[in-house]
Amino acid sequence: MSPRLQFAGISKLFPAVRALDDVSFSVGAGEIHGLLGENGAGKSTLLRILSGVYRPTAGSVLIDGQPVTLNNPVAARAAGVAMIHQELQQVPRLSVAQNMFLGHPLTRGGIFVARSEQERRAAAALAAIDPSIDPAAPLGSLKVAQRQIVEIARALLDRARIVAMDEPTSSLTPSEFERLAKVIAGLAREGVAVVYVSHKLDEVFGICKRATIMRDGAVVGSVDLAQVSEKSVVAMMVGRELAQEQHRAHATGVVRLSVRGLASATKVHDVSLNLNRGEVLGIAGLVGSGRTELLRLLAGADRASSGTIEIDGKAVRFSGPRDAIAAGIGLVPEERKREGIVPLRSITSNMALASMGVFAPRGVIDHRRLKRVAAEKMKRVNLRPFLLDRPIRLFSGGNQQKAIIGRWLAAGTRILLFDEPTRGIDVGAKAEIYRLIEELAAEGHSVVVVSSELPEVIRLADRVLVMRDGTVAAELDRASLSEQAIAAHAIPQTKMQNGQVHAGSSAGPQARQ
Amino acid sequence: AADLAPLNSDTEKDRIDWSQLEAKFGAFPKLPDGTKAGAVSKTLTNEYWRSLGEGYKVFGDRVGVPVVYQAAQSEGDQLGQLTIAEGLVTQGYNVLLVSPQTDSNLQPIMEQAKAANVPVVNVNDAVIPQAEHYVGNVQRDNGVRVAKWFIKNRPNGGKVAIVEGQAGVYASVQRTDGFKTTITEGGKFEVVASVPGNWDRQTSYDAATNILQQHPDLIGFYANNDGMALGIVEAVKAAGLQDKVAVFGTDGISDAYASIRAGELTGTVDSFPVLTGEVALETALRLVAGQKLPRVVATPQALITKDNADRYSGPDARKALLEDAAVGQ
Amino acid sequence: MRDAGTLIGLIVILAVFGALVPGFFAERNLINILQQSSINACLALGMTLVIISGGIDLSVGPTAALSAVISASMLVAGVAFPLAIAAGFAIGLACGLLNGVLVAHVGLQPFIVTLGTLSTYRALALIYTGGNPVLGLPAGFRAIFNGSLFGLPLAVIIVAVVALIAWIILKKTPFGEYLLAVGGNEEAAYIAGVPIARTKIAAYMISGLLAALAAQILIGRLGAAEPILGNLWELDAIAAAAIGGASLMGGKGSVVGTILGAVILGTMRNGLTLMNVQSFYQLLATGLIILAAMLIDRVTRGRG
Amino acid sequence: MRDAGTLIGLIVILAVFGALVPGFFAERNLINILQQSSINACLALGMTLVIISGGIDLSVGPTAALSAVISASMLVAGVAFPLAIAAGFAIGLACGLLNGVLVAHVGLQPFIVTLGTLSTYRALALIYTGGNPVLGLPAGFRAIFNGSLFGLPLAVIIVAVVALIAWIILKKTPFGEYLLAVGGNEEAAYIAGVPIARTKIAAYMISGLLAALAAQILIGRLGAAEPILGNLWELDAIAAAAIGGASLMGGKGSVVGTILGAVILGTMRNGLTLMNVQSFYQLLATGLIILAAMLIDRVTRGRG
Ligand SMILES: Nc1ncnc2c1ncn2[C@@H]1O[C@H](COP(=O)(O)OP(=O)(O)OP(=O)(O)O)[C@@H](O)[C@H]1O
Ligand SMILES: Nc1ncnc2c1ncn2[C@@H]1O[C@H](COP(=O)(O)OP(=O)(O)OP(=O)(O)O)[C@@H](O)[C@H]1O
Ligand SMILES: [Mg+2]
Ligand SMILES: [Mg+2]
Repeated sequence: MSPRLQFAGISKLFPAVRALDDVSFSVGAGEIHGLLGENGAGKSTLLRILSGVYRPTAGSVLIDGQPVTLNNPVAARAAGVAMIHQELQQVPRLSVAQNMFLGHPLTRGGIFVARSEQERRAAAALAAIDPSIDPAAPLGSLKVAQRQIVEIARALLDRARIVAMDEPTSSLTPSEFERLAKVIAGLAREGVAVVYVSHKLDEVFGICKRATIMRDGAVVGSVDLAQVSEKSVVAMMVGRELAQEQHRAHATGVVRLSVRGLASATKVHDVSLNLNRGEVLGIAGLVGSGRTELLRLLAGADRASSGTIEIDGKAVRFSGPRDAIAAGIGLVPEERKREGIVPLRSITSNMALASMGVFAPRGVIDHRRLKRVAAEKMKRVNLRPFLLDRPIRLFSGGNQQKAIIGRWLAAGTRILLFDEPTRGIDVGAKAEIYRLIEELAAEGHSVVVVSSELPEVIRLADRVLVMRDGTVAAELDRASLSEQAIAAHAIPQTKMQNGQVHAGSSAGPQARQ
Repeated sequence: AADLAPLNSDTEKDRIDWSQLEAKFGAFPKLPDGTKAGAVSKTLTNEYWRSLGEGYKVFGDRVGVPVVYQAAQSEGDQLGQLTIAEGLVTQGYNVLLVSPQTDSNLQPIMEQAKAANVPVVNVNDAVIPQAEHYVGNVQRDNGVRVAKWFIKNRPNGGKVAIVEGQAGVYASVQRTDGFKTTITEGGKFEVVASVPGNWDRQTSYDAATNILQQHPDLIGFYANNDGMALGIVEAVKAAGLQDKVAVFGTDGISDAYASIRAGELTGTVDSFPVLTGEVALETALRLVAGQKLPRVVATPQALITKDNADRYSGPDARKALLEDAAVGQ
Repeated sequence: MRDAGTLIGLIVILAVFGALVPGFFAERNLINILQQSSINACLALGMTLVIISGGIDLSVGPTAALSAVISASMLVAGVAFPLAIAAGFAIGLACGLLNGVLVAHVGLQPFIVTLGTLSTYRALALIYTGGNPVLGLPAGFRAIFNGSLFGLPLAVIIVAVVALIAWIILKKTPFGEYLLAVGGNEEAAYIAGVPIARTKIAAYMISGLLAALAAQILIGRLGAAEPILGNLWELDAIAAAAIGGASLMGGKGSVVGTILGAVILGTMRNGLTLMNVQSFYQLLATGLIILAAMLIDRVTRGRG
Repeated sequence: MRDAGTLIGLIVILAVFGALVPGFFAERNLINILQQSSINACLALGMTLVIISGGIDLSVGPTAALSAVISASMLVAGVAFPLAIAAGFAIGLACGLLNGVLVAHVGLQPFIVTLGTLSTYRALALIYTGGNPVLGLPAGFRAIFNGSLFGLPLAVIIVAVVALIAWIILKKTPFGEYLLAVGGNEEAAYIAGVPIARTKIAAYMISGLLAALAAQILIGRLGAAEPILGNLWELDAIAAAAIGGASLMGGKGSVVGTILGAVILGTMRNGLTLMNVQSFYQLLATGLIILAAMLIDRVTRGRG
């Protein structure tokens, strides 16, 4: 019997880039197949071909042995393919249910949208992962994690023969992933072929039997995950062994940033913290615990309603990010596409945006110097492909992130605030970013890392603050640092008592009961 | 209104010259108490229409009738003008004087006013076919008069050019046609260009520059209004051809007179808006008083050049025009 | 309610004129305001759909003119009313189709496409008529659009029905969702399988159709069709939609808001005229009231 | 080169007119074309910066008019040239400032803000002059803008210098980067410390300043300042910028492209006049050429 899904010699050329080069592998019915590779390896491009968004330059896709023409998303859907895209593909002003049925709404008499029926079915599909999401709410009112769940639920509605998932869990917590894993297993039992892309190797090892590994647009090999170690898979992905690095502390006793009683109008209450020179401060907490908001206050992006901030003993007030940048603070934001990049502009321009004063000392930009610095910083962050004049929108997420980090390196920032720095970023780049953060600390920078991945926090932080309901619930130093300790402080007591550790929807009022 | 033939103000037989009003219908009659008049014209951004309003006011003051004078916001604003006119009908004026943007945009007013038993006088320019009363000059005649000047003063003929107003506007079409037809009759003149100036000084300047460059032997321009003519004058000066090229405008605004006196603009066809306004209000009020007047009251116009500019401006203009009328010009 | 800001704006303006102008609230005058707003409202509804889809239609005036002169010359030539009206509508649809195809299939910017067709359609109307108005429309035809029902002018009722249909389209049909999706996030809409091109083209065609309807109402009222009819209509229609909360970035707009916007503009013209405000000051008031309406909307609606 | 498409469009149009109109390529005529394009080019440069920042400025014409009548009446009253010119520029800056503040600080939509100020500024110009043109500008003043240098009209040289400055601003200064960033992704620009409000306000102020400059050039040429000057300038300026590759969605635009766009429009008008094309057909040609220029650009530039 022919496999459910087969890629046969797929190549894809973009102007100046060969994104895919003769990719062939297949996925059987009922199989959950991992697809692994570094940023820019071509995973998304392959899945976008499968879902009809791109057309391959060469090669074909076969379903149940039959070649299929996937000229557009509608054709792909008709062929039984459902896809969860890496970038959220949603219309904020429409409701959750309208988004889920977008393009193929249920109708009454073929004329009117059957809203209540849509909402009923949407609720049923959402129930498996997060029943708290209201299908009638405008999608724009949801948090990123919830929006991602909507995206997943939408793919489940289709009763497809093939489900492609491109980083479906980049914003999800482990407990949400567990629910998703059950759903995926259910799909597999029904004979659906699932292609699963994730940079979280533990997830892939957890739910996939086999995985295909890509590098630079080509297949490196397919492996039986029961037979190989994570380490060897990583080696295949990056083409070399990654040394497992240990935490190294560079913290000094000199306080650089001191925050007292900081609060915002909405989510942050009475936060006090110190950050030392050379220190990496981790901030953990559940989704919605106010970490992003805290960073935005520190970066001057939102206005604090009360509290003080001192840098090197001097009180500062921020009326915008500009003031914070001038004081030496830079934010690497959580939503890269929305808050990070200027898509049409080059890597160089994106990098230089925060330090124009430096590159234009006499009002005119010194392009030679700018080029030199860009080349230097982008080498340091290991940009790939190394095309500094190419619009940033054409780069993979990981490389966009590197450019944003380069932005703050170029600006001479002393306090770096990372919000989920490795979301959607591969193991290789992850290791590079960890190394970068440590180097920065060693140079005397002070770093704050907000992350939902506890291993990441533990790997990087000299000290960890755990946030809960908008305030600091606990401070853990390295000696007392463990995933269990963090979780114990992060989860509201009521939930512990109910025994239902469910992070995804904990931002709402129930968390504050 | 169905029984009235559509009005052609230029050819209508049932007409009277303005100078004959008093002779034929007697001294100005007594009006009912509280008579008030409402007027709406095209736009106040053009001096012509402001002067018309001045005429209304002058005559209104003379006979003690308050006149409300409004105008649309621009020459293209057809519905805005209709709104204004409808407002005047509802406010209960005893007579309306309207200068419509186009031949039809104030049509509904005719019906509403008839229902409210208010006479309507169509004053100049566009002609409402159903209009029962029209006061104004003959648009076509503007162009004809300029053409006749050329025929008389440039007996050898030559190349001439026209700069038109907004495409499709009545006054523009008529004036252009009058000039073109008359000047080409004898076969001596050639209209080498007839291009849009859109009532705009700058557009006309550019058009004139291009035409002069292509036809350096051009002998004259005719522009559908004075603003455009003054733009052309500047282009002619910039090309250093002011002694060779005659430039004519239309309307007789004060700037045109100034330019004529300064020897720059060759001439304009003045249609005496202030006088027209006076005559129009007089006609309207005679109607209110119950007189039966001919359908068209013709107002004067004259070709103004440096030689006669003084005669037609200032306090004696009315006298001069009455003299002209007497000799039947 | 999302349109509260616009409603407050309207109420403020009504109150001001009511206080300043005696007889402003007379039934007759209120009907006048509705009638005078109806043509702009009709165009603004089509414009709202186009704006929601992320586009703009500057060519509504010339589309109306072309439709008007062609219908009118058929009527004058004795063609049956339904046929002549249908021809006018067909012209409107065709004009919209061309706009839509250039935007959706060729991928040109809506502003520029309709700026180009603005001149093109106007020129065609002028060439077709030689610049002359088409006069003498049959009384029977004029009666169709000139009548009244329950004391309301038929034009007002027709536009009210159009508004209701537009509201249903936007709120209740897949096409309405598609419009919001295409204007809100075109890439997401494409990936979800929304027929992008068809949706955009349909929006422009509806706009063209409503321009043609406005043209029929107007020539019924005027008894003549002119090739220069509809000058600057696009600005009023856009202003009405924007005052009503439509965002020119696409993805956002409201039928109720647009109707309120058109009535605000109509009320303002009516009130200023009744107050005999001189035209330069009327222009000033128009500008200031557009700004004020947007400010009120801004304050009541909050950011975004 | 990104502007190749626009250049090809220009070459095609030049070739067509060259073939049809004898003497089209005469030096004198080419200079005419440049001179006649210069005012639109001046405005279009400001418009380009505004469009890149994600906005639009519909008020350029009335801004120019207000600046023109105020400068002119000062000149006629005998004020020294530099002072009168400076006052005109100050008016342009002030008009731009108001637009910019309403857009950047109050957060209103640029289209609507400048639609409102379009009426407001025009009304102010009309009220200030009572609707009359200001005549009798001193010959000395006129000579400033009417002279020529190396055989080129001074107006052309001034605008060329302005274009060079605009090019430098866009390519070589932080402000240029800020404009592109604000128009390209405002949220990201904000986080990166770009002074959003100041950048937008500066763009509108430059647009107002260039409108004022255009006004000075024009009144120098015509010898009179009219309150109705600059009618529909905004459409020409937007057309030039768009033909030159600016995207009305913001974040994209080119100084060279805009200049080419303005010259395309100027060439067209010049060529059609020289061919003595009747006005209706000129209008038709204008519309078709705008569409054709966009199509050529589209084909040569490819998607996006
Ligand atoms: N539209 C495009 N135009 C040009 N190049 C593109 C385009 N889309 C992707 N690429 C390039 O193709 C390559 C593969 O990108 P792709 O997004 O498939 O990587 P990926 O494996 O999904 O990476 P990530 O893990 O970061 O999501 C990259 O070099 C990227 O820059
Ligand atoms: N001003 C805002 N406007 C819209 N959404 C916001 C705003 N601030 C925060 N959010 C959303 O609310 C979510 C919760 O933010 P918050 O800062 O409270 O939590 P967090 O701990 O950072 O959670 P997460 O893990 O999602 O980053 C964020 O993901 C963000 O998308
Ligand atoms: Mg990817
Ligand atoms: Mg967060």
